Amino acid sequence: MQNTADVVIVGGGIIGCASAYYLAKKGVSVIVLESDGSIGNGGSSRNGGGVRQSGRDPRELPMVMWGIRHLWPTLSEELGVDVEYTQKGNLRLGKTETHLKILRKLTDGAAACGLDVKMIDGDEVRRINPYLSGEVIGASWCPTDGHANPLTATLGFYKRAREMGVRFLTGEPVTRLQKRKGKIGSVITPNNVYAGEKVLVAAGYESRVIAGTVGIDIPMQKVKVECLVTEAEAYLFQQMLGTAEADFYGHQTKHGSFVFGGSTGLEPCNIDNGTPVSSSIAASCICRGIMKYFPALSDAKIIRTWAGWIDECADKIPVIGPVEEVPGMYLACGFTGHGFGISPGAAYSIAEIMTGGCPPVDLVPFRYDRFRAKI
Amino acid sequence: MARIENHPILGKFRKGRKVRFYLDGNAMEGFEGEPIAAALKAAGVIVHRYTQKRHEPRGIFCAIGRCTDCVMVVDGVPNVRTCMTPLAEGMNVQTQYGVLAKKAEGWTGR
Amino acid sequence: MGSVNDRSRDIGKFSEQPDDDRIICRCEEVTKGEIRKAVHDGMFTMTEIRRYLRCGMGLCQGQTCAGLVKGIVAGELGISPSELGPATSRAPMRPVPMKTLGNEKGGGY
Amino acid sequence: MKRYDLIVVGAGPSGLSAAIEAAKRGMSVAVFDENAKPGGQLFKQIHKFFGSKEHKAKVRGFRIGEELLKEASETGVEVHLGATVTGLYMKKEVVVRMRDGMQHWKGDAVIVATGASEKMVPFDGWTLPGVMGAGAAQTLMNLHGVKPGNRVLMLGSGNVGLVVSFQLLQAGCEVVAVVDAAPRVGGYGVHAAKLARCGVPFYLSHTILRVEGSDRVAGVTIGRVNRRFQPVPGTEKRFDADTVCVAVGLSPMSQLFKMAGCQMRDDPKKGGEVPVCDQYGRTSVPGVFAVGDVSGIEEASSAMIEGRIAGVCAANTLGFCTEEEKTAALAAMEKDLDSLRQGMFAPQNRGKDFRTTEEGVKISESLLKKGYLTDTEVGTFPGVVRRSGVHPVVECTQNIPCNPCQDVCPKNCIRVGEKITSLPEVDPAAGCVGCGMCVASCPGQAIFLVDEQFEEGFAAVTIPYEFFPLPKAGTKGTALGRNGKPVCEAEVVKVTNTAAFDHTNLLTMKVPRGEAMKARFFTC
Repeated sequence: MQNTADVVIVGGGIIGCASAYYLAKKGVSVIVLESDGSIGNGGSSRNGGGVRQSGRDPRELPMVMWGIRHLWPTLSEELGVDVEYTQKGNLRLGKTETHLKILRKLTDGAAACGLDVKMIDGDEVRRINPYLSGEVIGASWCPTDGHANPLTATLGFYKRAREMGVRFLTGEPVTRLQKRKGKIGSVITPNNVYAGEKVLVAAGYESRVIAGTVGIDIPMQKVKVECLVTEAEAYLFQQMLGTAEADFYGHQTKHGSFVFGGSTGLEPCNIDNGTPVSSSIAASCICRGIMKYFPALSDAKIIRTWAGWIDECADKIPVIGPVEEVPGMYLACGFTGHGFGISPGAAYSIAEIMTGGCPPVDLVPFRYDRFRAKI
Repeated sequence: MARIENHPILGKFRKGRKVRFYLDGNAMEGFEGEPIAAALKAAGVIVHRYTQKRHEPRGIFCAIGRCTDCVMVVDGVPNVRTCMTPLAEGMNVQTQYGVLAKKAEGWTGR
Repeated sequence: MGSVNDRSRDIGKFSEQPDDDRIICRCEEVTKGEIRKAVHDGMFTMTEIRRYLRCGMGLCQGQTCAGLVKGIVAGELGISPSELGPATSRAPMRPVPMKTLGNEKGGGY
Repeated sequence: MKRYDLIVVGAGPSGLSAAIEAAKRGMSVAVFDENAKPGGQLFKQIHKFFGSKEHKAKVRGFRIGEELLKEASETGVEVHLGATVTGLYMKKEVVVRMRDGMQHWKGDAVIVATGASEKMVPFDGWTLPGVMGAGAAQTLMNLHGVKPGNRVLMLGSGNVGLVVSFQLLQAGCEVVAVVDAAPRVGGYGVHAAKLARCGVPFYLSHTILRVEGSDRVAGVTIGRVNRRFQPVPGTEKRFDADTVCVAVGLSPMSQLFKMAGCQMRDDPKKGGEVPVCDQYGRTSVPGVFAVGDVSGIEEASSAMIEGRIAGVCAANTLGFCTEEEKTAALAAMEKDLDSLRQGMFAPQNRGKDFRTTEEGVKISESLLKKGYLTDTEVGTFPGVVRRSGVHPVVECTQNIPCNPCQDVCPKNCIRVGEKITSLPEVDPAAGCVGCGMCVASCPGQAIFLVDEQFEEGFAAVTIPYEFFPLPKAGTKGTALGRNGKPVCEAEVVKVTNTAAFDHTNLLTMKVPRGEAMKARFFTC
């Protein structure tokens, strides 16, 4: 078994798979190690599928905007898998003045970064999406936002990278990293030792433990969030939706189901039984949230619910880039639950910087050592 | 006749009162409380829906609410499991095309 | 799934079979050929197959086809179906309308 | 949140049995079932069950269901119907859909008895309306009183396929064939024999090649398969059928266990994915139990005992009965369970190819391939004797756990012995009075009364008869052989029925003396 490659990637989620793909495109040999039995079985397949710019931290905006302009539109063709990318805009809804205040702040920040996003009133909202209830008094509207299918996008990156010769190993949990002569050396699992010139740690929350084995700590926590999906329904709308209060977010998929996530407010305290399992109260809560905005969906049947852990960074944006203290080691983690839409841009940037190229956007805001005490 | 009038072991089946319902607008008769699917079967109706992708016919397959092949549009709500849903007076039952009660634009085949 | 699964291992070339057009997942209308092809695209687990093709993700949630899909995937990989491990099961066990699911009452709520 | 000592999911035979044992010991018990009626599949089982007295043998399934319900209500079990358990969450929390809302309950113990669903096998045309599970056919005809079709082809010769085929005949449908890819009949020979003598043909080593039709089943073509189950060209045979029933086995509906995080195992002998359990039904999650088909496919009789065992075990764990009480209760139950798990069809013997019985009698190849014993083979079995005067002829030729024939005979003519799976023997010396209790009680309908000195030149043969219309004394018709082919002319001389026979009529027909050991069915 050949356990050596130019790059060893720890984590077979969408970040790991997409990074492997963009690296392979540059002719780099790659091994991807995934602890789970299945590819992309973490947050990559458990999110709401948003490919949006609005509502994001301004530090993330250049990267996600670049990805939406340059990567998402052609991704299905490039991967040979329908990732169901739909760019029909994002409505972030508000029902109260407080909501509108939150939305205005986000909108002003994003517009300052050059994003085409504006506040619209309730009537305008219902002109875009006539199924929304009269309770909605306003929204932010970003026409270049959209959504895609996280399942096929993640597996699409995997499939294409695999075809290009990337070696994927599942059921291979990384227990620690090992330095050699001051640089990154090997990646150790219970079964094997892998060696690479460079190592990318893209293992979601587990990245904290793994990076910790070479003395690097990223301040993040594990938060369990939940989603649900309805049976296929007649087509109602194509926009991505969200709310100021995060009652719910989601969209109608290509096959007709509505996929929505939402918050109970108990996320940081949730527990699991070994796999992230839905709580008994979240789905009901999400349904109530949705129906207030979408009375027309009250007869739609929920066929499945799921939960997933997100790697929530202390300042709620990811860590992306090299770790100078451990030459050869790179991090891409802490995506804080909004990693899906940004993943192609992030992975492309990673591939550039790992091969000595120039990433399309500045990675300084994502440095691993940016965290400071507040006073 | 698809109804069993007298069964050698079970005798006569106890049924609710006779009610009228509608299939795609046509008046039909069945017994109140029996599954919609049973009333349709008794009336010789076998096709419940046509599928979304291939537009192929489907009917009763498991009869106990597991497979969901027998779903139809009932009183305007799509994907109702007719094998589990009791028949009521005046119900409006419609053949389901994909997820709709009518063929979508560009629907080919049946 | 305790053991390492090398996704680059040789499982042979995909070759067409006469019954490839036969529906296996009745809800999502996924054919045997699509499932076999997906294995050659690297989908080696029930979870990946489901997510890639949607088989078992329709109204019945795989009640009818899970065993059939497992047999096909295992056959393509040249392993026994029991080695594939179970596909996940998620609530609700039966479809529930949003207005019902959102209406919690009794039993402490 | 409301908490019960025990929550049972599923009001079928095993779930109700578990609930009853727990409630008897003072536990507060709630049972949730998604159906409008309790009893699980028992209410579709209109045939008489096998086993012994302890297993409620010779009682029809739906009556066992009624008895269980009565017992449940007497012991104070709360049975909630139309109550769909949508999930088994952490800390043994059960969320139930009841009408238009959701209820949350917790149980100190949770017994999951969700049963099984039908397995399927795909073939060309299997999605056409008119192709359905055998259980679906059973539901339509036995619960709703609607015929699934007029001309039915049954795929699968296991007990479900055989039993449902017979029920189709009882509902007034025609069964055009029983088809199975296996080389031998999978279910009890006695079930096959009931069909064969009604003229249903068996096609073993055959499979469905295609079902034709544009909007509904219009015909079925089958073909022979070789040892590797590949179709043999040139062996096609077409049936003019409007319905195809599929009875290729059951698979446990074990989703709740997966959700609850129980350790699972894929076990072909148990029918599919099942939770890993000990002999009391305890899964890897403390306080969560599995009983009945969901823990491995078996008969309803064993499911009921499994349920009782888990109920007692849960009561013991939670302090509702002592270790001694538990041990005493389980000893009897385990003995009953063990006796059901004996013989050629026992779970541990699945897939084994028996050539002789435990007694050393050669098993009929004809029975296994065509569904009937040949006239020459029948005399080799200990239940078949010839003597003067009326006497039973027991055509029970495989080791199955069943002995009502021994219990019901007032004259001790029939002996099975201690071992419940032994072949019944007829004592040639015992004085049969011709009461017919054995004929009516045999769940396999394999016992006949024969009187070769009935009249000058004529014998009388008494057969079990469960069809409508019921012929009357004096009706002239044709006697059919074990293979369903005409044997001779026959005249009905008597039709009897008593409450004890429970709808199994005893039809006595007069046939020429030489045909007494061949005539086994009557048609007119």
